[in-house]
Amino acid sequence: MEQGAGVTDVLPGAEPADPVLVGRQSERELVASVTDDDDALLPDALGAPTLEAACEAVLLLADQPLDLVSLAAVVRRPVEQVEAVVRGLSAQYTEDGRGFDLREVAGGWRFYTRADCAQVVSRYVVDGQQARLTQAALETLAIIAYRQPISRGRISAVRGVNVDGVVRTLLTRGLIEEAGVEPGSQATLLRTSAYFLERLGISDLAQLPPLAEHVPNYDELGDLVDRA
Amino acid sequence: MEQGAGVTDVLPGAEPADPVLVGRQSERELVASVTDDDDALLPDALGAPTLEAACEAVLLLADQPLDLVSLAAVVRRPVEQVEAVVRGLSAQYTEDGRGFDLREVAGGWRFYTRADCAQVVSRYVVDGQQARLTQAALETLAIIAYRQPISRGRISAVRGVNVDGVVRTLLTRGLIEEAGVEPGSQATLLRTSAYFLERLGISDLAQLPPLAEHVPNYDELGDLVDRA
Amino acid sequence: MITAEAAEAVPRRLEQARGAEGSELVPPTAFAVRVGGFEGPFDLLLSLIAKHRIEVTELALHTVTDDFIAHVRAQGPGWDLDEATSFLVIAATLLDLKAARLLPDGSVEDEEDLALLEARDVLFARLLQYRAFKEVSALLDGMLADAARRRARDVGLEPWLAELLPEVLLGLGPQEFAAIAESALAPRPPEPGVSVAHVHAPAVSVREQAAILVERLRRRGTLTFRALTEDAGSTLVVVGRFLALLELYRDGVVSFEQAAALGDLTVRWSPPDDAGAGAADARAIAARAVTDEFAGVPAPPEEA
Repeated sequence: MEQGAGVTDVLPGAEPADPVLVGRQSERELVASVTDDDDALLPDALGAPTLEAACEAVLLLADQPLDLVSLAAVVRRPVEQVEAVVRGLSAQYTEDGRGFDLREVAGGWRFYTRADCAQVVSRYVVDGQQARLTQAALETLAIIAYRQPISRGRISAVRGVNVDGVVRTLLTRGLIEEAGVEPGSQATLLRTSAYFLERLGISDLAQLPPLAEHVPNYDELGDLVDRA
Repeated sequence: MEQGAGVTDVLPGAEPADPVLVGRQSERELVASVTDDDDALLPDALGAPTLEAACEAVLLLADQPLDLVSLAAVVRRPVEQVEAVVRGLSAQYTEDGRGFDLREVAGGWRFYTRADCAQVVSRYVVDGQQARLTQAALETLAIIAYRQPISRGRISAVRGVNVDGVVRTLLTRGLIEEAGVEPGSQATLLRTSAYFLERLGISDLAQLPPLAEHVPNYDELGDLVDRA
Repeated sequence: MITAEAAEAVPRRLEQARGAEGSELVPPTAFAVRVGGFEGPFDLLLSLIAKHRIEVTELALHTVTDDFIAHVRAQGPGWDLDEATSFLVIAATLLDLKAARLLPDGSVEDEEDLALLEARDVLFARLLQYRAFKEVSALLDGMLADAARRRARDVGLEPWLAELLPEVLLGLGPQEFAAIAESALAPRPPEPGVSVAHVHAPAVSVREQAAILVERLRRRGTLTFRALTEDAGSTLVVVGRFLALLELYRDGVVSFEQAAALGDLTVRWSPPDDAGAGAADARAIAARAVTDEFAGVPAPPEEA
């Protein structure tokens, strides 16, 4: 290299990379080339191999019964067509004796366990759950109790670990509940439930013992999180 | 039951299952009856019409990968038999082009949406799109994955930069976790989490791409680096 | 078929994902401080090697040394000290290697040559190691993107099943619960790394020491080194004063006398007429005498 080369001259990346060093790139390029695929933007793109598969995939994730109008909007097909497919799938699962069942409840469709598998699933639920909370769950519950309403993100920031699983457990056990969304971030806020008070043996949050002075309060916490 | 009856006499399961109980009862009644139903305690009571259906029903409820040993315990069948059934179901769903997929991830099985339905699913699920990892995070994660347990200092040595901030973020996202301290230095050791395997879609660390392929004369290299 | 999300998540290339297009590749959620688009010295070095189309194992690294040095220089101020150090260590190693190449075909009998060879091997080893992790990290990125195309079913229990759950047993009262909250909310102690506080003694400014010496020598004319350093609190201060004396000697404002080897060193204030006669303030003389070579010593974070 010549002496006195300008800084811009030595900036890398202007030339194509040495193939020796890049290596193992075929799949990378393959994926990159699909990025521009216009198909996803077509108004009638299904986004799945078949309408049946599309409905199955979406319904698998549905926590609440999903009404056909919403489902039709997601799969971008007429409601009648979607309804026929969903009813067909449901009948097929029943005929095949599947352990799951696609049922219409409260105006929407959702996957449920089949009724004649009730014994095995109740055994799973009862055996698998500990009556006692883990230390991680207790700590998360304590943070929510003293800093409510609070988002998952802020709890994570305090605990230094991901808390999604623990929060879901606390929700399932009825110890906490959702309390709207944070105005700015749109993050779901969490608070303790009446059941929590009952289990702790107090009648009101005001009866929670005060914390020592040194514990950072919510606002400082927010600053810390924001700066992080 | 008479007072003083021997322990063996009060053990349940002596009578055959009541056929009424497994019929088309409402869920409520069924559950109420199974909770103290002797049949549920029969050592080999499946609690479902077929082993296939039992596995499907239980796996539908799994909110994290369910290992075969636990599943076998719930359905009360040998692990080998359960494994064959689960693998068979998974293959069948794929063959039938279902929108759902039964996958072995992070040491267990769980229902997922099928990859080729990703577009329609992403239209339905607006939240929770996984944030991409930066180059720094990926490199740090790779070093932890292949060298675990490892301290921050050693990661820094490999990358040539301070990794404290990156490690904190990986911890918060649940991709890594602390694994005790190094005996001599008292430095905290880090390892990847089960969630990391899940995010990567693999069942255990052995499924990581082999590192040795990327390092010429791997053994000699280790010696040199250790001397550094 | 590939979702926009997944496809966007994948194309992270290795070396060419740099330079002109580099900024686009920094994801919006970037949380790492990047130095001029590089994740540390190895990253930069690899890019430069790629640019010059050199195989890492060809040991022809000296051709990228200038680039590397230029890049380090171009960064200017504003670097994190840790980061700058790691870059400088590698720049220094590269310079050594380049210097070795410029010498006429050297034998490796010299101890220094051996050390140099070892430094080279270690640098290459570390570079290869880093490259390996960089390559697999790209594979992991692809796996993550691929796995992100599937979503796990993650729904709440059906209500009738949720009711089967046993009552939660908190197993503690309000006071114990408050104690858990306190420990969970307490700031976490910093990582108990190896303390290096004892290594970094408070920095001693040679310029300040020179000012002290000039002040004393102007007043007393002649003093022994022992006398000049008897109030020095630490070895570092003694060293600082010695360096200051050398600077002052070079500037011709002091002279030395030593009667016998290892005997007392006598320092005499002997400035040229214009420097000593006037009312020049000690600090000014010291400042003039002590060049930038020592002036750049960073201030200690806090005086011990």
